Amino acid sequence: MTTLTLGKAINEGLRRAMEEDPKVLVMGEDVGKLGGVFRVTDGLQKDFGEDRVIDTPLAESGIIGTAIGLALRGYRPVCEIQFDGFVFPAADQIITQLAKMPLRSLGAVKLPVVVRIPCGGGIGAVEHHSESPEAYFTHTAGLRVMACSNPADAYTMIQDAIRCDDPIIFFEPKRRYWDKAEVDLTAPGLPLDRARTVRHGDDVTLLAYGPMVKTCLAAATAAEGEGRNIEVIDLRSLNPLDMGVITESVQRTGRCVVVHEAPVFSGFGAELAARISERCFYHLEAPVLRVGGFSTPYPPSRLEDHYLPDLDRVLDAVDRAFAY
Amino acid sequence: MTTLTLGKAINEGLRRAMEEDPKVLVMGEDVGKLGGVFRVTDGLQKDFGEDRVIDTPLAESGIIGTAIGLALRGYRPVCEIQFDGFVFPAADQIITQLAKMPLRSLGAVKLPVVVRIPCGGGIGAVEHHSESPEAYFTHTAGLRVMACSNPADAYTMIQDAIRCDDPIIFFEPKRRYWDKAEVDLTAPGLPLDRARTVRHGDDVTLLAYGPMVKTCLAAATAAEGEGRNIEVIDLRSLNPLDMGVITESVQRTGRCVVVHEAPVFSGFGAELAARISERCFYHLEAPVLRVGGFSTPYPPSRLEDHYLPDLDRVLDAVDRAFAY
Amino acid sequence: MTAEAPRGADAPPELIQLLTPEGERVEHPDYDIELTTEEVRSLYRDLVLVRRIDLEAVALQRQGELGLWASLLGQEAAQIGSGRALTDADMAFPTYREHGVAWCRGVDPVKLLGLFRGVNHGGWDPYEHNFHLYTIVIGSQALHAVGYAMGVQRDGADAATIVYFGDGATSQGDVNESFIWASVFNAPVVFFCQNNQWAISEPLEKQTRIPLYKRASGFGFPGIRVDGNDVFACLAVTRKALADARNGQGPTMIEAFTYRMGAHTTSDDPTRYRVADELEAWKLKDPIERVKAYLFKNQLADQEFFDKVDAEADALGKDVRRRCLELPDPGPEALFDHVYGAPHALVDEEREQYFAYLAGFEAGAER
Amino acid sequence: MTAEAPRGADAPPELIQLLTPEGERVEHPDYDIELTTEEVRSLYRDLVLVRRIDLEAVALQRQGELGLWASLLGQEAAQIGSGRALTDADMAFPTYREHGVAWCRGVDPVKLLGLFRGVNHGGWDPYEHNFHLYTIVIGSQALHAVGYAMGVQRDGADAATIVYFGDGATSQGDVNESFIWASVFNAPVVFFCQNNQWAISEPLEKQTRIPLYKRASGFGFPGIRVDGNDVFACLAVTRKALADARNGQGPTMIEAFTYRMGAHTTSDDPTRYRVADELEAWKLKDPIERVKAYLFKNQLADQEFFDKVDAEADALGKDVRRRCLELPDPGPEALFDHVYGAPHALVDEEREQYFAYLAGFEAGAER
Ligand SMILES: Cc1ncc(C[n+]2csc(CCOP(=O)(O)OP(=O)(O)O)c2C)c(N)n1
Ligand SMILES: Cc1ncc(C[n+]2csc(CCOP(=O)(O)OP(=O)(O)O)c2C)c(N)n1
Ligand SMILES: [Mg+2]
Ligand SMILES: [Mg+2]
Repeated sequence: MTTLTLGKAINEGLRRAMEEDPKVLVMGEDVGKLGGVFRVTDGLQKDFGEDRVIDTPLAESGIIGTAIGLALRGYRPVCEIQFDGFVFPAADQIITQLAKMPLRSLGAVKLPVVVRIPCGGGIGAVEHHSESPEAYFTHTAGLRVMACSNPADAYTMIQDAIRCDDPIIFFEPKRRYWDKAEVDLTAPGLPLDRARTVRHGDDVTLLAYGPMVKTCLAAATAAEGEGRNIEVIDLRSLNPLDMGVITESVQRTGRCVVVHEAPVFSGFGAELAARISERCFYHLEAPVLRVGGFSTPYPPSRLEDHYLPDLDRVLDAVDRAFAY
Repeated sequence: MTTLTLGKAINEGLRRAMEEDPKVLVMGEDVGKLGGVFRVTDGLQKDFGEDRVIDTPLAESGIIGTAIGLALRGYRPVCEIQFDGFVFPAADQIITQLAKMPLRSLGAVKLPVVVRIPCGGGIGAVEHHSESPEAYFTHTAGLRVMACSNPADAYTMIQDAIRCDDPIIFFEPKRRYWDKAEVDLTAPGLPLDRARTVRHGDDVTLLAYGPMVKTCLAAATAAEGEGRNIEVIDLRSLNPLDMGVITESVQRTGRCVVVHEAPVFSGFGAELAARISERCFYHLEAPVLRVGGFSTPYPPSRLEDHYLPDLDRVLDAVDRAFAY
Repeated sequence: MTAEAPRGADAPPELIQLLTPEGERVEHPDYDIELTTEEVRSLYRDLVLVRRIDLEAVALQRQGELGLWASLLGQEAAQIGSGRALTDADMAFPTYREHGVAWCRGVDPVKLLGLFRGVNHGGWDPYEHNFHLYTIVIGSQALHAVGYAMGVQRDGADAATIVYFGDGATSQGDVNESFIWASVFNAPVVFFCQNNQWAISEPLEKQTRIPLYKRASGFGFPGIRVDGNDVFACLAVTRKALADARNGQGPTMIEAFTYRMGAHTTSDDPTRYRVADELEAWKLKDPIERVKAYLFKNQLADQEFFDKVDAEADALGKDVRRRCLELPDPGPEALFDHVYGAPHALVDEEREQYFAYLAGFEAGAER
Repeated sequence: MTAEAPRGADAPPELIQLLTPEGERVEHPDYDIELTTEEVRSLYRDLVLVRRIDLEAVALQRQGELGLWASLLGQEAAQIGSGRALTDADMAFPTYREHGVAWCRGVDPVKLLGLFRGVNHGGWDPYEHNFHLYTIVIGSQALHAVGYAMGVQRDGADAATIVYFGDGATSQGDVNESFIWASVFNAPVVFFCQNNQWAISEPLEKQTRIPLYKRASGFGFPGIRVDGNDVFACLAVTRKALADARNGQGPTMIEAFTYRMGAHTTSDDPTRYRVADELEAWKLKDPIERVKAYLFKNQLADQEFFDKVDAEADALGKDVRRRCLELPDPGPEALFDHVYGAPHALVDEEREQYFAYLAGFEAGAER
């Protein structure tokens, strides 16, 4: 067991993947000498060279487009989008090409491209640096979407993502990059499409992913005092969903609150709520409630504490779920 | 009253708007001499000149980006995206600029830009010509999203959209362009954020927009024979939603089926289902069911009848709703 | 071979030409080429055959057998010239109109029809003939090609990559970004722009105010304009650019100056936006006629040869037609197959539900 | 004024320079400029004041009063020279680093701090001083500027548009598309690229293999490289380009060859990727020192003048600091205001719910 921050755990995972398979490349803006603005690729260019850790021109469409080309040639590129808000120039390459080319080729083409996106708010940043764009990708058939929440998962999930032959959007909770935990560098992780119940409880199910898992765990701990026994599920995979774990839990607890940072309206929580409402119709004692961002652009940092779901807003939703 | 196709109704609406306000511009690929690949802008360049009906270079980001600049200078550009699948190169300009600049300026800047998108399938087209990308935009705070379904609405809605000071994504159901109906060229339409109950019924509510409204009406007619009284609501505005009309109906009928062409997973129907499940929790006799595309890229045209919701799939969902 | 000056009087001076519209060979200091009689006859045959395939496809569309067709009429020389310059190891990234290049690569023409018939979105194996899938989103393949070329570079392989796009595509951000990547990484790639003067209804002036080949210089690599209706010149220029790419000289942009003789696609009506005179003027520069004239004048082929090629073309057309009609319609399982490589719970679930629905539906119908 | 040859020996030959790093005036056949003593003194004052504002902002960030700051250190001449070339009617589209241009436009420096302090995303009225909002998404403003210029063109107004971006931005599709639009529509726009040699940690070679100003020629309009640390040259070159734009001559691209003397932003640590020598070499080309030397050598200003400007700078710095600390924090209503212009049911509902929540929360806290 080694103590690692989440950022360093991904760095270690990338390193393992690169050692394991010479076809694995890392590419993006400032990923080389600088090691990325969050240092997630720190030291990789020094050890694997400029041909495998590529500082690219400043253009996200170019990054994903050339990564597709490299994948067509047999490489396994791991692209970094510097911040969540800068993925949109690459939207076309991701949505019309990366996601759809395997089907277009009737399976002749595999595109094992991983798009790493540091996401979410809470670090006091300026505009475009705190977005949670997962819903744009969960709705895009052909992509897998993953979100890690802790160092141990981050370490195995990034490696599993790289090993997978499908294109994957890989969200990293940027404000948790500095969170530390013990990581077993030899143990395999859960399969990449599995959810994990990170806290057991029978009264209500909290569904979260990425940065909100920690928030939900804190809420669950706080609620213990009030005698409420909260179950927390870390989804890990947003597309596909691990519906087995989710429905088992909600059918048992009868109540569910979904938490994410992205705006609630038409956000990924809507899919969770809709799906659970259908699957657990006879079990629900209250509607599935959603806690998330407002239907407004992410605010300036002095307002982000209002915008971001926190322990209180999660517990408020739990209370409301119990009020039914 | 005049008989117009849906396409011609939009053409007339554009013409009126251009006559009314010299600041209104039309721009896009092939919108000038050709009048657009669907002829929706037919004749406008001839009558209003090349300065107001602009054939642009072939680049969607450029179209939206320069439209923003024109709007900053006081113009009211109406941009055509030639087909739904080609909106993604413009995603960044729409999501990070068009949607967010008014807030960024604390209201000093208004961006009355309308982005017209012929959408949906059913015309036997090749890849990227049959997409339903509405969920990418309903989730983007700062945008309004509208979808017209019939000639009369199309005529007033396009004018109202142009008059509105907010940026609007305006979906046009391409396979209904040739549908004809009587249009009163003088009567005002419903306010742009209102839904319309297009068929009254008390047994179940069908929610639809754009091309699926006609499909739902056909389903409702067919179900009449079986003694089922189906209410059909045409949402017209997807963001914001007219929740008053929706909840009144579902609370009355106790059953709801949402229908759209886009993939169900993380699609706009999820928001409808989640929101209704919450607002109508005690009234629902069955979960809100969703009928839509599969979680696969839009298929080749010989398969689109399998992919697209049709009368039978809608009625199947209605049956399932009654089975609860 | 004569050393006469080009007679295509209205051809822009910077145009590289080795064969005039009248079938006269002209020399060029940088791009001369030696072709055996067999080679010229073979090029002629290619030109005729791909035009015939194209004609058949248009007819198939008119008869409702294809949903759409994007004709290459007029662009045969650009495609056969550049396509024949490729080695087996080279990789080509087409748009949706490169039926002639596909032919050179050895792709069965019937495979091209699938997309237009609506039975698949492409569906050939790009690795089989090193011919990538057709790409409909304008310009996006340019980045794929450059990335692929960067891979070739990393592999140390003796191969080049060629990417095709139109005049309209040069306005897309992706194409310009691909120029930057290619230049910065010195990627072994050739940008082959078929300037057919039109992007649907928009004339070239809506995309640029200077000749397109000059774009390359702004990115730091050579741009060349070649007579796109001259198969010799297209072959020579592309061969050189590919060799440069393989030899570590980096990218080249080739602008093949040509003309879209037909409609944009079978859905298009060009009479709405262009005058008939233009077409007439370009007919005089037909890419096939000039090779025929050259062969004839120089007595490199006789009527028997031309007749044989025509007969072969007719047989090919018939064969393409027959096999097009035989293309199987996909079943609903094709909706769900190949969306992902690894098992995917959501797609599996939807497949299962839909097949259950279909089964119930049939059961119901039987009652 | 002397006619000496430029002494910046390592300056690339194509660089337009009117004032050497040593403070010697040089003439240029195309871009000479007459400046009164008052004008030169005023430019000097601008340079010193904006450097001081920048310094204060860096200090404010270090002390936790700003979340971030993007320093203009080293780029003062490029910004003041170009900024002073603008007329009131001209419109400027900045990136996030054009504090010097903002100063020229008359924007209160404290207004610039809001974004970096996190109290708003910009928040000045772009029409008040014809200075658009800061844009963080690299390159996207280039299209806005061209669109705006197309509007100016339609209005028949006597005005030009200038857009700023960095060397890194030249790789973005949007910037290249903006070149195409500007060229095709002959828009009255000036592209002002501050090539400060770095895009965060990436040196210029990652964006281009030829000088950036040459990019323009590929799109059919002139590109010029100017010594970005020479305020006279920046003024002269920009003035000419703006005049050309106003006179219907269309776009120009100006590459101001300069250097980012500080970190990319206060979050950045440039020691990880660049050597100290480079900075030292550029210090010798400091944009302020050379104007000071010129004024001094030519006895156009004395120590008293320099002291006065320094004192004014200090006072300005203090004032900026004081008013920065007074910037009010937004209340939660600011989350919901201005998202839409017209009433919007969803935002209204969420506002209401959130205020009810806050109220309940406070009520609860009171218990
Ligand atoms: C991104 C995108 N936008 C729009 C279209 C619609 N479209 C298809 S072909 C075409 C014109 C292409 O012109 P050009 O690049 O010159 O190629 P050509 O068809 O002339 O060979 C357009 C606008 C598209 N396919 N992709
Ligand atoms: C679309 C986009 N991608 C990435 C970033 C992150 N980023 C901010 S500044 C910067 C470098 C910009 O370099 P340059 O254009 O040279 O401007 P400079 O900062 O040197 O003035 C990057 C990559 C961004 N802001 N926008
Ligand atoms: Mg063309
Ligand atoms: Mg820079």
